[in-house]
This record gives sequence, structure tokens and C-alpha cells, in this order.
Amino acid sequence: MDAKQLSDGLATRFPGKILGVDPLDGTLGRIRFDPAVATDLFRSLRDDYQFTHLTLVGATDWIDHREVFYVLWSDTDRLYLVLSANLPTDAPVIASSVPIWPSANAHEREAWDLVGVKFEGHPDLRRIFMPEGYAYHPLLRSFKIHEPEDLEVKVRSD
Amino acid sequence: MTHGLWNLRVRIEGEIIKDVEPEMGYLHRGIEKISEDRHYNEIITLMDRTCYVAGLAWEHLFIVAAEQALHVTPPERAEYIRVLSAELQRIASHLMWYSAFVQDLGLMTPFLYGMRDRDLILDLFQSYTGGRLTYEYMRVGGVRSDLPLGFTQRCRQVVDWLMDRFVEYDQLCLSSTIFHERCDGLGVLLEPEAVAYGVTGPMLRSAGSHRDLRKDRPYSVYDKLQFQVATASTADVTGRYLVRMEEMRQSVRIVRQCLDWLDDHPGPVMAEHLPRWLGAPYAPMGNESYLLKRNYPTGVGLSMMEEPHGEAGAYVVNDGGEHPYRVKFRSPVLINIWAAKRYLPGYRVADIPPIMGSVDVCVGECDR
Amino acid sequence: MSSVTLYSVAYSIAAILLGGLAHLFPAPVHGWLISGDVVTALATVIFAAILLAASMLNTILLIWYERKLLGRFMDRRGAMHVGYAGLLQNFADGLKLFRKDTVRPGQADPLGFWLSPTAYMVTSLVIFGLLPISTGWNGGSLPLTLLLALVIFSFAPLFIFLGAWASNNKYSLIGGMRSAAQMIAYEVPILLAVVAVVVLAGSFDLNTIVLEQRNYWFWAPLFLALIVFLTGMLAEMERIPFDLPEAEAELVEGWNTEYGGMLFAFFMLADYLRALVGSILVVLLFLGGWTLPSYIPAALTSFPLAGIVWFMVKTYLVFGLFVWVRASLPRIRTDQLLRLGWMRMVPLALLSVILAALVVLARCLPLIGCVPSMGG
Amino acid sequence: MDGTSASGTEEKPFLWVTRPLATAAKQFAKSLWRPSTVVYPFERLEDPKFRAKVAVASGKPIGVGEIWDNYRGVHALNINTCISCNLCAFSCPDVCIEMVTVPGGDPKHPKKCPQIDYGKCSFCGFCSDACPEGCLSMTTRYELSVHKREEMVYSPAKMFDVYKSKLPMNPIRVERPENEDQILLDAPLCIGCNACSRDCPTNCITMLDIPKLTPKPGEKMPKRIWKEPVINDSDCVRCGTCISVCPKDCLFWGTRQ
Repeated sequence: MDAKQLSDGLATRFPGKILGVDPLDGTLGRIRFDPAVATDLFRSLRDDYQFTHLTLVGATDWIDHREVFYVLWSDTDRLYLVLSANLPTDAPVIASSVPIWPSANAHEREAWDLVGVKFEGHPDLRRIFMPEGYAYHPLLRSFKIHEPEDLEVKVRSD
Repeated sequence: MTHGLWNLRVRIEGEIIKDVEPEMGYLHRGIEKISEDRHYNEIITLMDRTCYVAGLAWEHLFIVAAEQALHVTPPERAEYIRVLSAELQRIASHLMWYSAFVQDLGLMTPFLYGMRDRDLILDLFQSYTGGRLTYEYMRVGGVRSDLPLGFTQRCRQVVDWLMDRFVEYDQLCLSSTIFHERCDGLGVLLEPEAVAYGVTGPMLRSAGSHRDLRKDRPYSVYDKLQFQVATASTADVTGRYLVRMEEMRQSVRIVRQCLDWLDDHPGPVMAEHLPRWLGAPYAPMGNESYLLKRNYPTGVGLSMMEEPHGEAGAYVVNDGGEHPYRVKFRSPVLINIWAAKRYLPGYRVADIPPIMGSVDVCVGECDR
Repeated sequence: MSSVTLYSVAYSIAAILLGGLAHLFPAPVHGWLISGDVVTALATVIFAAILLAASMLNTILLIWYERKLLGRFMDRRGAMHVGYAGLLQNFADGLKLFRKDTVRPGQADPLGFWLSPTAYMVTSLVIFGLLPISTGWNGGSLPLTLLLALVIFSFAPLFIFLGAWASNNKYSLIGGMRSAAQMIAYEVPILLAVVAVVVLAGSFDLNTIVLEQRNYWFWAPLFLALIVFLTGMLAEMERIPFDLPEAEAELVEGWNTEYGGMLFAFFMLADYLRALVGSILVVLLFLGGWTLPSYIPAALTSFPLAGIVWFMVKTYLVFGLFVWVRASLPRIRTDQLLRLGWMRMVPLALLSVILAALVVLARCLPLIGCVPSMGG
Repeated sequence: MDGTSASGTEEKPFLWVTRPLATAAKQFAKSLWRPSTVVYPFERLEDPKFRAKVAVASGKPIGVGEIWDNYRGVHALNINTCISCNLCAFSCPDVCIEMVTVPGGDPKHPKKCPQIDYGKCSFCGFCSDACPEGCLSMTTRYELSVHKREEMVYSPAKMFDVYKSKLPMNPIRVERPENEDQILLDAPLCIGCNACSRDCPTNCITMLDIPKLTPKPGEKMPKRIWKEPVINDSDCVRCGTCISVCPKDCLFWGTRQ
């Protein structure tokens, strides 16, 4: 399987929702997709293309938008595939991939904690590294580490 | 729970575990955030502190991603030195795991044996990197310095000694009925579940999977080296023990091959034609408008590696500036711990130390 | 064997002291001071003081011995800075603990909290006083010394559980419950193993048991019982591989989590005192006490206090065995421990009782004749 | 899932514990004479005599990393050869190096040498790698405990003392790449202020007259003689001081055509 085959296959399945394929060394490529079809795309990739392993979910803050990227691994083809979707800064929401790959649980919590991307349908979307009640998402570019900021820590209720 | 700063909230009924909930973040140092303000080479100092028992492995991981993002190719000798370092580091990390794991079972002796033998590897590291725990050795485009004279001979001496010690370790553990009583059939995580939960590394291979990125997707010079992937079939704590022990033996094999190659092929260890801010002295870069004029290529680097704890990843976005725009790491330990919801319930409270010990937790890399 | 006994030593010290003291006083007081009752009373006090000092010194020496021995097993050195080869290290540690504040958790029950370590310590000391370490060197020769010693030995789970409950801590409580279950479970095989010895010796008196071993030591016919007794003693002492009550990986420090300072030192000392007592019991019951085989040259057995010296050598060797086990085996789990106790040790102990009976039977049958001497 | 294991004592012989016992006893016999411990304050791995006497003689590979010159310990600073180029301070990822004035410079341009705060230092060695003169290097001294936080700060004089104690020093010199970038001048912006030439630690910048500068029609000839810096690339240590002092930002890194 090469990138062309895969993107063509996906493009026929999700017309207009696959926005492009960039080459990326050491992987099959980087597929940009429309976040609206996230769940269906993930399910299709897992069931039809044997990307059984979700390695990484991360997010980047590009000031004007936020990018969510997924790194998938196919055991049959021994290849990585990178998916990427752009989300608007004012509503960074995408469907959660936990129902399809349970391994996304911690990754998505981390992305929510640090970059502030909301994953709809995540079973337990809480902060993971930062204390509960922390007001910032530290990996946003607007967060400056050298500036003092107030830290409000809410005590756990349980 | 031991092994660093983290909590495992356990709900029990009598002695039986019903549900677990890991709590992380006590060691979060914001390495990904600090990286945004640092030169590529300066991030190396953070990498050593990411996983403090496998510093060189993480340096290797980041450097490969950064080189891919910056379009730099290191010389082959540097690659061999990196692989040598990573494999020695794997042995050191597994020795550390062995020490801590058997200590959790209540046996103190192997702890001291393991630490004693790990120290020999640290001695080796010190002789060529100058540090015993934080090495700061690899650089974008190569490594800091070449191996010192007589290093290969000393290294062979150490790995020969280690091969003898591995036999002793097995005698202390595998030959003991009590060890089997404590470890057999505990923490079973079968392959389909392990894959679904993203578990990698020795935990996955103990379930019979042959997945090892050094074989499946060879990076650096692993495609030129002969070794086998260690697997076990029991998917339990004993299986993980067996996998790690065998991995150490295979690492010794790789180390020997690297040493042979390094003996025969002297050469440069640093790439030429590096961008300005990657060369040795770092200096003020001047006005940003000049920086933009320079038009260095942008890029994305993704490296995935078989780190001692599992499959680690680094994702580096280079937007043409002197600092990376975004650095993202995949910590195998975080995911392996997260799957505890799957492999802990049903066992007893007294089984938590061996099971979680067999995961090989390194909180530094988990929290970053 | 010298005829000097512990009591005679104490009595002479008392007599000398009072005799010297009496010269300072006029006649009536003088006469009263050297009267038998007063001397006996003072002799008893001195006797107890000697016992206390001996037990404490031995215990502290035992800790040092374990640290050094364990160090060598682990390729390290053990304590080595305070005193020669670290001999005084434990005194320094004790001093440090003594100076520390003892903190009682707010919710803990004061009576149980204070009583538990004290009682644990006292009971352990009492057993030490009961055990003879050479002819005449014991607190008192009762016909049922062994039984009494074992009864007091089995008080321990009560006090441990008391302390654990009183500390009002979940780890302490779990540790205390584990400890009680473990000790009670292993008392059965221990007692059965002792029964085998008693059957063979025909007496509960430890002096008699040792004297019965002048021909052959009991470990040879009662090897099974020795194994059971050693295992049981390991469990009673809560040493690795049976130290689950203190399993520091899952329970912080087990039943003494909440104890600090001198109270912790009490627990620690009492633990090692029990280890000492256990080793002494092994030597008394199975290894011939202070006797030596007859092929040992007389020069080695006839010097003054030879009995005590050889007895202590044997005791320390037995304790070395426990340390060796600690250095090479991991800890086992509660259910496995109990299973081992009830399903392996009890049948083995019963078997050894039968064996002992058979040996006695064989001794009595003129057709078979005496069992050949194994020892002296 | 059942927590208890099926393969316990039932399958394996009880006496299987003999093997670990034997292993421990073997180690006991081996370490009876000399355990592997290095008795630290009295024996030191960096001491060659110790390595020769104990480590080699005992047959244990103690101290196999016998090269201690590479060790990254406390810095030694040779004040006499320091050129105040600032490169160590620039290269420090932890910002723990501060350039402080030391006696020896002229009043207008005081001599500045690094002062290191070991409370922040991560001993990465970037500063000694960056030092163009080799006057800042790392030694084998690793004992740093002090009673007060202020004592963590090592002044240049203190590091000069370390230098004078003649400890083995880190010999690694990271070689300067051949194709290194040079400092270029955006000539139209230059006002000829002489700041770069004045502050250059190696005096490799000379100010030359600009012959071709002519006034535009209608303007007066400038009273000052306009000058422009010319950089001697072979002497330049690439410290970038000129770039940071340039008031017009007209110096920048690049490759000379």
C-alpha cells in the first residue's frame, strides 16, 4: 500500500473530506482531513486498512488555528501514517478516538490539558498533568513560561 | 506505588482489586513547553532528564526527529556510536528495572547486584560523554566527540562480565520457586488487548507479539546489525522478566557488532554544512528580519524508536526559526500505565508491586 | 563443665557488694545487710540486670552481625564507620532513636499504642530469661520451661495486633491482621515439631532435652521437624521470605508504620530478640545445646565457660542461616504463606512426630537395639 | 481473570529454593575478602592509584571507565587568557553564567569573565565546548556541597583557583566547522559608529574609510569621515558581540560570496 492508493481509497469513501496528502519521511504520509468525518475515518482506517495501533495523539497551536495530529501504525504493512486536522481556535472540538482505539485515552487527556483541544465523546476528559482547576493550557503560544502567573489549585472533593 | 512520583488509586474488595486509576503529573516539568524556547541542541539537556535512567536513548530519539525536521544527515560513524550508546543504555535501563522489580518482591540482593553492574556501564558512558547520568552527548548532525582510545576494549570487557552476571540473575529469580509463585500468571494482558490499549515494548512482546521497531522499521543503522527480537508467550510478569533478560543479551550482541565496526571505520562524527545555530558556539542571531531572509527549510520530523520501556516517539515541527515550533513526545510508560485498568483488576493487593514493577515505570518520561 | 551458674555468680556479686557495704554501718544494720534474705533479694536484682544486659547486648550484636553478613551476601560492606568494623553503629542508631520524639497519631488509642511495644518487648525478654544457655545458666529450671517459653512466645500476635489497631492506620491494621494470621498459622507446625522433640527427649525441661542429646543431636532423626521448625521460626520472626506484615512495597512499614523514635526501637529490638530466641531454641532443641560431639578435642571443650561459648557460636551460625535465606529469597504472598503453613508444614510436622515416636519405639525394642550414636 | 497462579508448588519441587541460596553463597565467598563497594571518601574512582591497586588487582571491573579527563565537573577558568567574548554565557541553556567585571581591563572597556551559579548549572558542558580560547574547561571535581546558597555562585577568581589546582581537565574541544558562517554587513544601514570594532574581543574588526561615499546632489559633504567595519574572518571567533552591540542591526550571519 502506498500513500496514493490510501488517499484515493479514502477520497472515494469520504468525498471532499480528504484535504491533501503531504510526504513525510519514514511514514506513509501525512493526510489532512476534515474533522467533521473524524469518527468514520478512524473506523475505516482501523477496520479496512488495519491501522490497529494508535501511537500518538497530539496537538499544536498555530495561533490562527489548532492542529490535531494522529500517528497510526499498521502491523500488516509495518508503516506509520500521520493524520492531521485543523480546528478553529475559538472552538477546538473534534470527535474522540477512544471508542475506536482505547489507547487514545491518555493522549487525548494530555492534548486537552496542554493545548486545550476538546475531544467529544471522551469518557473522562480531565486534566492529566496540571492540577484540576488550573486556568491555562500551557502549550498554547499565548502562555509565556517566564511570566509569573497565579496558580489556583482546587482541592479534590473526593 | 513505588518508582517515582505517581499515585495509583486502587478500589479493592477485600484483597481483590476492583478498579484502578493512575494519577500522574507530579513530575511534570513542562519539557515540551521549555523546548519552544531553546535551540535544538539545548533541548538535549532536557532529554537526559526526560527519562533519567535512559538518557541516551531519549537523546537519540529527539536527535533523529530533529535531524529529519532540519534535513541534516549525520555521518555513519556517529550513527554507530549512537546505536552503541542506545543499546548500552538499554542494558543499563533494564538492569535498573531488574533491581527495582526484584526489590519490590522483597529481595534486596539482586538490587545491589543490578546496581553494581549498571555502574560499570555508567563508567563507560562517563569515559566518552563525561557524565554518569545526564550525558548531553548527541548533537544535531552527529555526536559531541569521538570515542576515546581503548574504549572498545574496555567495553568488551564489561559486556563479557555482564553476560556472566545475567546467568546469576536468572539463578536468583527464575530458579526460585518463590519467584514463580509470586510472578506466574499475574498481570496477564493478551496481545489483542495490548494492541488496543497501545501497550508497547517488553510488555507487548511478552504476549507473543514480534513487534520491535528496530526490526520493523529500522532506524539509524539497525538494518545492518544482526539480532533477534525477544518474545515470550505467557503475557504475564514472568514473561516480561524473560523478555527483558533476553533483550539484554541481544543488546550485548548488538554492542559487540557496533564495537567491531567502530574499530575498523574511523571517520568524522559530525556532519558538515550545518545551519548556523546548530554549530558549536551559539551566539546572538541578530535582527529577526535577517533570520527570515535566510530561508532555511521548514519541516516536520517524526521519529519512533524502541526505547527500553517501549515505543517512544518524538514529533518535531521546524518552522524555519532557531527554536523548534513544537515538540511532542510519546511516552511509552504513560500508555503502559494507563492500561493498568485492563491488567490489574482481579488480582490481589499484594500483587500490585510485582505487576506494576514489571511495567518498568519511569515517571520522568511519563510526566515530562 | 564448670559448676558456676548464673545465679551463683549473681549471688557472689551481691554478697561481696553487701559485705563491703555492711562495714560502713553499725552492728544491727550490718547484721541485717549480710543476712540471707537481703543478699538473695539483691542477687535476684543483679541476676535480672545481667540477663537484661546480656539479652540487649546480644540483640544489638545480632543486628550488627546481620548487617555485616547481609552486606557480604550483597557484595557490599555493611556498617563500617562507627567503631571497629561498625560494631558501635547500632549503639549510635539506638542513641539517635532514643533522642527522637515519639509521636502518637491524634486518633490513636493511647493505652494500646503505648502498651503494645512495651508488652512486646517484655514478653520477648521473659523468654530469653527462661532459656538455659549452659548448665545452670538460666533463670529457673521448671519442669515445663519449654512449654512456658512457647506460650510466652505466642503472646506476640496479640500485642502486635493491639498496636496495629491502636495506631488507627489502614496499613498498620492490614499488617497487624496479616501478622496475627501468620503467627497463629505457624504456631501449629512449630508446636508439632516441638512435640516430636519432646517425644524423643521425654521431657519439657530444656536442660533435660539438651542432656538427652549428649549421644546424638536431634536434628538427625528429626530432620523434617528441623525444617518445619526453621520455616516456622522464619514466619514467627517475620523475616524474609515471610515478612509480609512489613511488606514495604505495598504496606508502608506494616504494623509499625505509625511508630517512631524509641517505640520503633522497642519493636525493632524485640524483633531481633525474638530472632535470637528463635535461634537459641533451634540450638537447644535440635543442635545439642552447649554439648559438643566427643570427637572434638577436649581442649576445645574444657576451658572455662566453654559451654556458653559454643552455645553462642551455634546460635550465631543458626542466625546466619536465617540471614542467608533473607539474602536469597523473595517475599511470598499471604495466601501462599497460609497455604504453605497449613498444607505443607502441618503434615510434615505430623510426619515428624510419627518419626519421633518410631525412633522412641526402636530404642525400646531390644531386638533392634539402640539407635547408633550420631553425635558424641 | 483469576489472580492465583496454577503453576506453583504443585508443579515445581519444593527444593527449588536451593539454587538462589547457592548463588548467594557463591557471591558471599567472592565478596568475603573485598566487596565491590568503593569506600568513597577514602577510595576514589578518579584516583589512578586506587584503580591500579584495588580495582585491577581484585579482578573486578571496578572503574573500567578509567578516563576521567572527560568528566564534566566544576569549571576551571584561566582568567589570563579569557577574552570576554560572552560565548559561554550565550551558550548556557540554563542562563546560569553571568559575565562579571574582573580587574585587568581598562576603565572604559572592563574585562568581563564568567561567573557561574551552580545552583542552576546542569553541567552540560556547552560553555566549555563554546569557549574559543580553551580557557573555560571542566574538571574532575564533583564535590559541591555548601552551607549557604550564596556559596553556590563561583566567581571568576574562585574558578581561577580551581584552574590553579591543576585537576585533570576536559580535553574535548569541539572543532569549529570549516564552512562556518561569517558576519556580514548590511552596508547601506551602517552609520560607522565604531561600536563593533570597539567591543570586539579579538580585535578582528577594523574600521576602514569608505572611499566611494559621495554626497547626493544638493547635500553637503558630511563633516565626519564615514567608516565601515571590515572583519578578519580567520581571527573572528564568531561570538556575535558585534551583532549585539550594533545600534542599527546591520550586522548578520551569512556566507560571504
